[in-house]
Amino acid sequence: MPEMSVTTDQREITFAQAIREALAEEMRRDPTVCILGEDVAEAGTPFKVLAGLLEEFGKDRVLDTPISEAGFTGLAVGAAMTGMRPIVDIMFGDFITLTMDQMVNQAAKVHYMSGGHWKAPMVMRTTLGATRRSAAQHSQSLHAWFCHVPGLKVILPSTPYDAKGLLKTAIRDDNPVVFFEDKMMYKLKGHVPAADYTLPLGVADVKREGEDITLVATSSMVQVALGAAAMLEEIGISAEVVDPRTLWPLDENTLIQSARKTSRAIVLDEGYERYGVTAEIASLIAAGAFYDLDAPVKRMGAMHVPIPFSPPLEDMTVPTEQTVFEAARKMCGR
Amino acid sequence: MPEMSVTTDQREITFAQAIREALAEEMRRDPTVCILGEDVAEAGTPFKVLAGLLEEFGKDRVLDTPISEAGFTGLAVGAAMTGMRPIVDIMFGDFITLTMDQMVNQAAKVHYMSGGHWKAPMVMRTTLGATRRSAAQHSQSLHAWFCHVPGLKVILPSTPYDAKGLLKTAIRDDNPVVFFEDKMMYKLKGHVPAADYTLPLGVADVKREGEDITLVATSSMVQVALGAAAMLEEIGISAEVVDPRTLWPLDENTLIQSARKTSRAIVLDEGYERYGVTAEIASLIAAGAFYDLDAPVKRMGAMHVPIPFSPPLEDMTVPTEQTVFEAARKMCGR
Amino acid sequence: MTSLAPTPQVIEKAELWLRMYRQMLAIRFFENQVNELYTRALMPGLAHLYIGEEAVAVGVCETLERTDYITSTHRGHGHCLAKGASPDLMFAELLGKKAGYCKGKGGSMHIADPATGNLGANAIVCGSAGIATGAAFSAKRLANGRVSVCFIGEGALGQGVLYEVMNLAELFKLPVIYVCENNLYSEYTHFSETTAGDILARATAFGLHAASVDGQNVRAVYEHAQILVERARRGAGPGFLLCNTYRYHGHHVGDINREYYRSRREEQTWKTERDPIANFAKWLIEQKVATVKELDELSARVETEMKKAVEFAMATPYPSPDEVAEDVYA
Amino acid sequence: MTSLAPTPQVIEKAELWLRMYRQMLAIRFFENQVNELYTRALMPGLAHLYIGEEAVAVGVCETLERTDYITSTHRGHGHCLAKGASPDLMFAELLGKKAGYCKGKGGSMHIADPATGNLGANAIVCGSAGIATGAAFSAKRLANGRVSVCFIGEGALGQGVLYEVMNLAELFKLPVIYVCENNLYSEYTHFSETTAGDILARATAFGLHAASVDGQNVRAVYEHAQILVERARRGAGPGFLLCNTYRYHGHHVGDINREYYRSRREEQTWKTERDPIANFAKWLIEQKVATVKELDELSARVETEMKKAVEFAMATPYPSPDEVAEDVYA
Ligand SMILES: Cc1ncc(C[n+]2csc(CCOP(=O)(O)OP(=O)(O)O)c2C)c(N)n1
Ligand SMILES: Cc1ncc(C[n+]2csc(CCOP(=O)(O)OP(=O)(O)O)c2C)c(N)n1
Ligand SMILES: [Mg+2]
Ligand SMILES: [Mg+2]
Repeated sequence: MPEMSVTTDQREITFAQAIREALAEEMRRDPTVCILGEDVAEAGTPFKVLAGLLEEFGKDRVLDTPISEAGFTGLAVGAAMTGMRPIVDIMFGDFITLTMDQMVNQAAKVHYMSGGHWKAPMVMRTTLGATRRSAAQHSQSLHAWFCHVPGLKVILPSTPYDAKGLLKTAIRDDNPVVFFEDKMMYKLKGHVPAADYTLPLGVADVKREGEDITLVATSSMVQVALGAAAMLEEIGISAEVVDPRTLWPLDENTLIQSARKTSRAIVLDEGYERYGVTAEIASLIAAGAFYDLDAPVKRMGAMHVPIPFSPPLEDMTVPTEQTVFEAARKMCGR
Repeated sequence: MPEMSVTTDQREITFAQAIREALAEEMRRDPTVCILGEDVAEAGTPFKVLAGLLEEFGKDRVLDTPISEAGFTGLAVGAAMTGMRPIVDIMFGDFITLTMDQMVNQAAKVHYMSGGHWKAPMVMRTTLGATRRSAAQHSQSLHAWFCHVPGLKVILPSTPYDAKGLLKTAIRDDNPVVFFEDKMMYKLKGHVPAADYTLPLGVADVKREGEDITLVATSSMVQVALGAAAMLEEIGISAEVVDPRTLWPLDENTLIQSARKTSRAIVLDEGYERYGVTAEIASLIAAGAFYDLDAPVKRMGAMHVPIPFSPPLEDMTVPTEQTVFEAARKMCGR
Repeated sequence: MTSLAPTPQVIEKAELWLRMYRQMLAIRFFENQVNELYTRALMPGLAHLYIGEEAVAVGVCETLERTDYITSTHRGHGHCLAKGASPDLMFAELLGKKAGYCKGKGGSMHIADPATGNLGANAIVCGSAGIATGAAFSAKRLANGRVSVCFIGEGALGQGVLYEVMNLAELFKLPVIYVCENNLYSEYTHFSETTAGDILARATAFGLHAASVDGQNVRAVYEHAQILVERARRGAGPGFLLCNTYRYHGHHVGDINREYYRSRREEQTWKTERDPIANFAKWLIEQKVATVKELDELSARVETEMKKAVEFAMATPYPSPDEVAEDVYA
Repeated sequence: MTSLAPTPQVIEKAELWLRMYRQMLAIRFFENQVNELYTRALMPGLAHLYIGEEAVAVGVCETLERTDYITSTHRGHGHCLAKGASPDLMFAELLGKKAGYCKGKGGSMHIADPATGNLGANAIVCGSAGIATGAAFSAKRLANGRVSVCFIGEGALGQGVLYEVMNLAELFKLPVIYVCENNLYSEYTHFSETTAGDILARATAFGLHAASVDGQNVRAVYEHAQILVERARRGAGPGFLLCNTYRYHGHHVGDINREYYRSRREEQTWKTERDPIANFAKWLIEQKVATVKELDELSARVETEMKKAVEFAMATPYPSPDEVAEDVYA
C-alpha cells in the first residue's frame, strides 16, 4: 500500500484507499478482525478496494466465500458472538436482500433477545448508488431498510476522511453496523491525516456553512449538494450543507438547528424517495423546526422506478446538481 | 364455510372469514388462482384462516410447501409470469426477510426491466402486529420495507369489509401485491355484504369524521385510533380517523385534506417509528398542509426496540388507546 | 431373578448413564410443567414441547464440554437443559420475569446462556445454522478447541441457508455438527410431503461426514455424536447427525386436536414402544446400573425440583418498565 | 482424399447440425461485436461474454420448442440467441435504445423476450431459479406441455434458494431442467475454492435426475439435454445437467489482466484444443455434412449479419424522457 508512506498532514488519498487503510489498521490492531466475502482475497473485490490485504494478513483473515450472502453473513453473526470481529463484504447493496434474515432477525436482535448476554460486533460493508449503467439489480440504495431496524447502526460516509474514521469506529463498535459505500465515490480524493483517528457515530458534519437554506445530504448526495451550493452562491443564495454521516444513531439536533437557522430545508438521499430516508429526516425537521420554517421541507431521492439501464433514462432518476439548484432557488423565491 | 349462507345485508363475519371468502370467490372465478405456503392445506394455516379451501379446491390449488419462503415465493414469481395468479402465504411477517430478493429484485422489477413485456400478478399475504407474546422474531411489522420499493403495491386492511374487498382487487391486479393482515384482528367482526364487491387501491377511508384533529392510522392502529377518538369525544375533542388502507398506491390527497381541515395530525402505524411509514405520511402532511397546521405532525409507531417477550414490556412498545388519547389531548392544548 | 453383575464397560460408564437418565427426566418433567402452566393460563404465549425427543438432546450434549457451543430451535428447552441450564432461570424466562435467562425479553423461543455455551434458541426455522457455523469458525480461528452443535428440526431442511453454511463449513473445515431431529412433522405436515430425495445425501453431497441414528436410543445417539464431535474437534471437519425421533405432544402446547394430520395410533405406538426414557430405564435395570426403586426415587426428586423451579419463577418479579429500552445496543 | 458418404444418421440430422453450427457462430460473432463496442467505448456499462461456452446454450436450446421457457444469467447473450432472439433488437437493448427488447430499460443483464419464451436474463446470481421453477409449475398446472430450462453458472451453487427450488420441483414433479454451466470460475475465484463435495450429488440428493456432460461438445450436450427434456415433458420430473465448459474472455469485458487467477496457458489450451466451434466444424467436414468452403461462407454471412445488427442498433434512438416512469406497474 504505497499511500502509507505519505505522512504529511496534507496527504490526499482516495475513498477506496481510505477504506483499505481503515481495514488494515484495525486488522493490525486486533487479530480478531477478519474479512469474508466474494472475491475479496486475490481479487481484492471487483472494485479493488481490498487490494493488498490478502498479502499482508493471509488467507485466514481475508476469506473468499462462495456466492452465499445469507450463509456467510450468518456465519459472521455467530463468529461475532464468539470472539471474532468479522467484516462481511456484500459486493452490491442490491444483494442485502439475501441477508435480511441474518441481519434483522439474528444480528440485530441477539443482544436484546438474550437480555444483553450475547452481542454481535460485526460490520457489513456494502455499496449504494446508481448512474453506473448497471441496471435495476445493481444500482439500488436500500439503506433505509436497515435504518428501520432497532439493533443495527447505519453509516453512510461521503468523504475519504469520514470513511476512514467512521469505519474504524464501526469495527470497534460492539454492535452490528452496516457501512454503505457509494460505488461512484471510490476514486474521489480527499484529505486524510496519516495519524490514527476515529470519528464518533451520531455526529453530523456541516460540510459547508450557509444562511439561506439547509441541504441535508447523505453519501453520494453530499457532492451533489456541494455542487448545487456553489451554483446557488453565484446567484446570491447561501446554502448550508449538512451531512448526518450516520443515519442511526442520528444527530437530529444538528439537522434541526441548521433548518431553524436557515428556515428552509431540502433533504437529499439516493435511496427511493418514498418511505425512505428523506421521509424520516424531513419529518424530523418539519416537527423540530416547525415554528421556524418558511416553506415545507422538500425531499429529493431516487424516482419511484426500478433503475433503468438506458443512460438518458437512468440519469433522470437521481437528483443532480442542476435539479437541486433549481429546487433550492425556487424554495428561496428566486 | 357456513358463513356463506348468511345473505342478509346486515351480515357480520370475522376478519379471517372475510379473507377466506375473498380467496374462495376469486378461486372460483379464476382457475389460475392458487395458494402456496406452509401448512396451508389440511391445517389451513396456524391461524386457520384458510380452513375449508383445500376441501373445495383440492391439492392442485392449495399447496403445502416445505419451509422455503424464498423458494416458493420465487416459484410464485415465475408462475405469475407464465399464466397463473399465485397467492403465497408467509405465516409471520417476520419471515419476509427471507423473501426480499424474490420480491424486490425479481417480482417488483420484472415488468420494468423487460420493458413491460412480462408481468407478475401475484399476491403475498402475510401478517404484522405485536402483543401476542411471540417475542422479537414473530412480532414485527415490516411493511415499510415493501412500501419503499417501486413495482410493489402494499395493502393494510383494518376491517373485514376492507379486507375482503381489497384482497379481491389485489388478486385481480396485474402486479405483485403484498397484503398485510394483523394477527390480532382475525377474530374481529364486521359487516361484510354477501354480494360480490371489490374496493379500489389508492383510496383512503375516513373511518370516523371529526373536526379538531386527524388521526391517520393503519391496520391494527385503526381500532386504537377509534378507541382514542371515543375517549377524546368525552372530553369534547372531535377526532377524525383516516385509514389509508393501501400504502402504495397512497391516497395523499385525502390525508392532507383531512389535516388541513383539522389543522392537527397524528400518524399511527405499528411498524417501527423510525424510518417507517409514519415518517412518510407525516412528511407528506407536513408539506401538504404546511400553511394549515397548528402543531407539528406527531408520529406514533413501535418503539425502537426488538419486541420483548415479557408482557408488561411488550405492551409498552406499541401505541395504545391511552397513549394516543394523551398525545391528542396534549396536541389540542387540553 | 437373574443376578448377573454389570459388565465392566457398563460399570465404567454407570455414572454417565445415570446422569443422562437424570437429564432426560429433567427435560420431561420440565416440559410437563410447561404444559401445565399453559393449561392453567399462567404462561404468556405458546411453547413447543420436547417430550419424546429427550434422548437426542441428552445423547448429543453429553458428548460436549461446557465450553462447547450449541444453537437451538423453537423447540429448545431440551437442548438448553441438556447443555446445563438451570430450570428455575428457564421457567423465569418462560414467564417473562426479570430473573430469567434473558431478563424476560426472550421467552421460550430465545433462551440463551453464555455460561453453558448456549448461543440461543431461535424462532426462525434454521435461523441458527449460520450462527452455529460462525461459532465453529471462531473456535478454529481462536484455536480454543471448541466444537459447535447446531440443532435443527427436519423442517429446517427446507431452508436454503442450511446448504450454504454446510458448504462453508466443509470448505473451511469447521468443527460444527448439524444435528437434525426428524420428528416426522413440521407443524402439521408430514416430512415426506416436504422433503424430496434423501436427507443424509443432502449432507454428504456437500462433503460432510453424515450418519443416521435411532433418536429414541440415547446410547446410540451418544455414540454416534461422539464420533462426529471427536472428528470435528481434531480438525477433520463438519458432521451431520440425523436423529429419527417423535414429539408426543402437539406442535405447540395449543395444538390439541391432531387427528387431521396424524393418528392417535401412531402417537400411541411411539409412546408405548419407543419411549426413550422407559426403554433406557429398562436397560439400566437389566444392566444392574440401578434398581427400579432407585430410578423411582430419582424421578421423584427431579419432579420436585421442577415444581420448585416453577414456584421460584412464579414468585419472582417482572422487569421494570424502564428496562424495555435497555440492551438494544451493546 | 477419402470420399465416404455421410452415415444415414448424420444425413437425417444434417439440417439440425448445420443450424446448431450457425447458432454457435452467431453467438461468437455477436459477442465479438459486444467486445468491440465496449473497447470503442460505445456501450454503456459492462457485459459478460459467452465466448467459449456456445455449445451449451445451443445444444440445450435446440432440444426446446419455441414456446418452452428459459431463464438466463448475467452471461445471457448466448442463451438468448440460442432460444431465437434477433441480434438487432439485442444490440439495441445493449446500447439502451428504445428499439431494444426491453425498450432499453433492461440492458445486457435483463434481456427478456416473450416471443421466444425467454423469461429473462438475471443479474442476481441464481436469481432466476425460482422463476424457472415457477414457469414449470404453470406449465404443469395449465397442462400446456411446456418445459422450462434454468441456466445457471456454477457460482449459483452457492445460493441456498437453488436447493429450495430443486426440492420443490421434485416434490411437485415439475418439468424444469437446471443447466449448470461450470466454466471453472465465478468472477475471479476457481470453483474448487467455493464448492465442497460433489456437484451432481447436490442434485441427486434432492431426487433430481442428473447428468454431466462435456460442454464443449455440442452434440453431447444436445443428446443429454434431450433425455432430460423428454423426461420432464412426459411428467417424470426435474433434471439437472452439468456442463463442463470455459469462458475465453474475462468475467466481464473489462476483466483484462487475468493472470492472478488463471494462467494464459490454461486459456490457450481450452481455446486451441477444446474450441466447441472449431471441433464441431472439423466433425461436420469429416462427416461430409459440409465442406470447408460452405462453412467459411456461412461464417462470413453470420459475421456480416452481426455487423448490420450493430449498425441498426447504433442508428436507432434512445427512449424519450417520459418513458422513464412507464412500465413500473402493469
Ligand atoms: C423461516 C420460518 N418459517 C416458518 C416458521 C413457522 N414454523 C415454526 S416451527 C415450524 C415447523 C418446524 O418444523 P421442524 O423444523 O421439523 O421442527 P419441529 O417443530 O418438528 O421440532 C414452522 C413452519 C418459522 N418459525 N420460521
Ligand atoms: C447474489 C449475487 N451475488 C454476487 C453477485 C456478483 N456476481 C456477478 S457474476 C458473479 C459470478 C458468477 O459466477 P458463475 O455463476 O459461475 O457464472 P459465470 O460468470 O462464471 O458465468 C458474481 C459473484 C451477483 N450478481 N449476485
Ligand atoms: Mg419436525
Ligand atoms: Mg462460472
